[in-house]
Amino acid sequence: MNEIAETPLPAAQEEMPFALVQGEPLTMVPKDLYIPPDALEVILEAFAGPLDLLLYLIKRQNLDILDIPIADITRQYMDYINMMEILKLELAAEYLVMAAMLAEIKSRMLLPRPTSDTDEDDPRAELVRRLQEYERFRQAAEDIDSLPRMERDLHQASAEPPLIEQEKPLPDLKLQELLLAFRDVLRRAEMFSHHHIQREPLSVRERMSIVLSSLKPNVFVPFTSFFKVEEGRMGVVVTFLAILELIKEGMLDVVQSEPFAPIHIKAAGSSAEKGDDDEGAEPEPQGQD
Amino acid sequence: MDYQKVKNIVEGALMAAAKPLSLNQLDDLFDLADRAAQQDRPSREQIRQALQDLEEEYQNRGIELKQVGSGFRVQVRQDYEAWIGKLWQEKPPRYSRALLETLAIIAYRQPITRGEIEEIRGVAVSTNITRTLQEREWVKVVGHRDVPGKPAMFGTTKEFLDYFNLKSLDELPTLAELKNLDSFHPELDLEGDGDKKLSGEEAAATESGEASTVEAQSEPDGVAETAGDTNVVDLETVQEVRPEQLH
Amino acid sequence: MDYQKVKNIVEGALMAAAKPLSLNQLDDLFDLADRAAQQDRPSREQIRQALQDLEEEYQNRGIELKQVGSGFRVQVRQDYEAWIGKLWQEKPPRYSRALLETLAIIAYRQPITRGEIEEIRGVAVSTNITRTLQEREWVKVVGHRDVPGKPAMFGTTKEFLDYFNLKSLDELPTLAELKNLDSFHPELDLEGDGDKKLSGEEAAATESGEASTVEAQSEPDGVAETAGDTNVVDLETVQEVRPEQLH
Repeated sequence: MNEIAETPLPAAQEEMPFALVQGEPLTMVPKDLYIPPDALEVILEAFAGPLDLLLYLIKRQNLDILDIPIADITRQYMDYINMMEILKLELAAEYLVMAAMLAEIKSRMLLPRPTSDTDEDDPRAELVRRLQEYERFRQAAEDIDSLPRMERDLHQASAEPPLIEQEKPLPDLKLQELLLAFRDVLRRAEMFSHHHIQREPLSVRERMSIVLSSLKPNVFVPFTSFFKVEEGRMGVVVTFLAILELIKEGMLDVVQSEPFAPIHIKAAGSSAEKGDDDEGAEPEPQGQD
Repeated sequence: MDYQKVKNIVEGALMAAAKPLSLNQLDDLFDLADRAAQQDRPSREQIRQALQDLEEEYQNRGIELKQVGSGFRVQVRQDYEAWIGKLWQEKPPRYSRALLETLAIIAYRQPITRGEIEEIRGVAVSTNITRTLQEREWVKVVGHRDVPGKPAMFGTTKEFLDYFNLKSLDELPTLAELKNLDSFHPELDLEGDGDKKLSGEEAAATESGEASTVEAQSEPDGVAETAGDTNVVDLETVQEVRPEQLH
Repeated sequence: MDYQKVKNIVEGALMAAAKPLSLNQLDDLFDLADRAAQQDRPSREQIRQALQDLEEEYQNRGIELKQVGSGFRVQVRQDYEAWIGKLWQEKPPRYSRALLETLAIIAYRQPITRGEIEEIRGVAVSTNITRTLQEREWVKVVGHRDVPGKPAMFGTTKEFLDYFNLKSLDELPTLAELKNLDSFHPELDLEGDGDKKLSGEEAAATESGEASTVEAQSEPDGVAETAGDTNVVDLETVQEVRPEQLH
């Protein structure tokens, strides 16, 4: 008997609602349905379903799950169900379905069976299968519950992080993405057919931007200052083409006070006091798509 | 880079992150924009070595390095929970049997639909349970079964492994194997295939095993019922099975 | 109580708490209900000693024990900020399709006004886009067209060339080459298809705000590979923060 007393309860036991009734008068009454109503309520509510209740009945009497005395178990099961109804506990429909199943098995057990008995012929086979299947997961649930777990048994170790210099990263952009985007624009705009665009050397366009941005409002800059010897002949040509293009597009004013006098350039219309801002005068684009 | 420095950075990162870090995440820490730093980058092998060395250094300490589902984590040893637990007023959450059973079925049988879980449990699975499991990020919808209604299939997450201190699903406790009625009626088995030849002894073993349990069970109902739960069926004939599948 | 155990509990508590613990708080951990444990209680002196020893043990480690206002805490050494900080580094956002197109049009057709860009794209160009491009210093206003309203003309900058590792715009493919981009860079085929899906109305749909992320386009190696991606950092957005715990 000593050994029995020392039989440790499964670790997870105290997690289970059953623990609530342990040591209560209930446990002192073996194999009998006399149970104080409030304790019974606790028990009944603790069942996780009809399979759980059945397993309870079977284990309580230490019966083998493979050889359930169906008549007995069915009677006990029905007693519990009736009790639950009397106590007006919410009774899941599954309990009644199981009651019907038990009744059916019981009646089939009364029929004579062929001697070459196999699993399939045993009316209890399906029930036994389901009980075992459920039981192994009921056990697995207890096993999982007793695993060392965070918060309850283990705690994350942490240390205060250092002061972090956080940089807000800027998006990366690959040249291909840019080119593919442009190709799609061109396809959309059907610009590939415009040959004049194709022929235009980009360096001229680039130089146009450089020339323009080096100009200040209302200040005439000597024409020659745009040409740098170190850029060589190509550089001079590119700059010259850029300036011609700018003049053609009306973006530059060219002034020469007399023939052969130095040529000066200023941004067209820059007499208007205009900031470097693109906001303001320009109308906001209407309707985004 | 000096190995000691690598180890210190790995340790610092694990502690600063306050969550598990994968080897990739640790490796990424050394991707600095600085070109010089980049050339001085430790190898993956060195990082692995640092983890191993830290694990050893923590051997006799209050903390331990543990590999769980989503990576490596430094955690306080369970041995000291009695004291450490006092840091918090509230008790850690407890979970109902219904929730744990549902979680167990998902863990061992994933991917699985609610209907399939209900079939095993023999009772409806409340939406509360699946919602709680998903909110805790232990379970997620991993797909939909291709049957009418396209029910969601559930599976467990890395966070589930993290929470239960597991590296992979393989580390789950083994699931009891099913017995069939044959093993209870060995004398009726006329076909002596390999498996069944043993059944005679097996049955005997079962009987003696259960005899001892019977004794233990002569305890008042409540105690005996719960204490004996696992033993009765499993005692001798149960074999260990690895959870099927996984990941 | 074994001194090593005291030290381990103190260490475990400091690491589990995730906040500074005072000497009193540490001392309280040893107030166990169990009478035997109570008699075995370490002295305050032992706890103090444990703190001191831990501080020494951490000497060459990634962490350090510091006494701050409200008690003792373990913190990651500032020396490793450069690496640890990467744990909190945000993923850079992606530019919208609309922004890419605008930038490309400016590069190829500069100097160009917003109205002219809109004419080519067929949809409006938000000021957000031009502002973002100017803030990134890839685009600047190079002048104003002498027409009513004096609209700004945009051009690309030296920084634009630097970012894409170009010596001059001439290194960009010609329109003819662009047309055959697929055959020009066969490895781009997949992207090309993905991109086409986005053109037309969908490109317009992504119009609103360049902050929104475009679909992830993982680029294979190619021309842009050489671009000095990660170096560009806006110094003005750098701020010192104590990182929150990562979730």
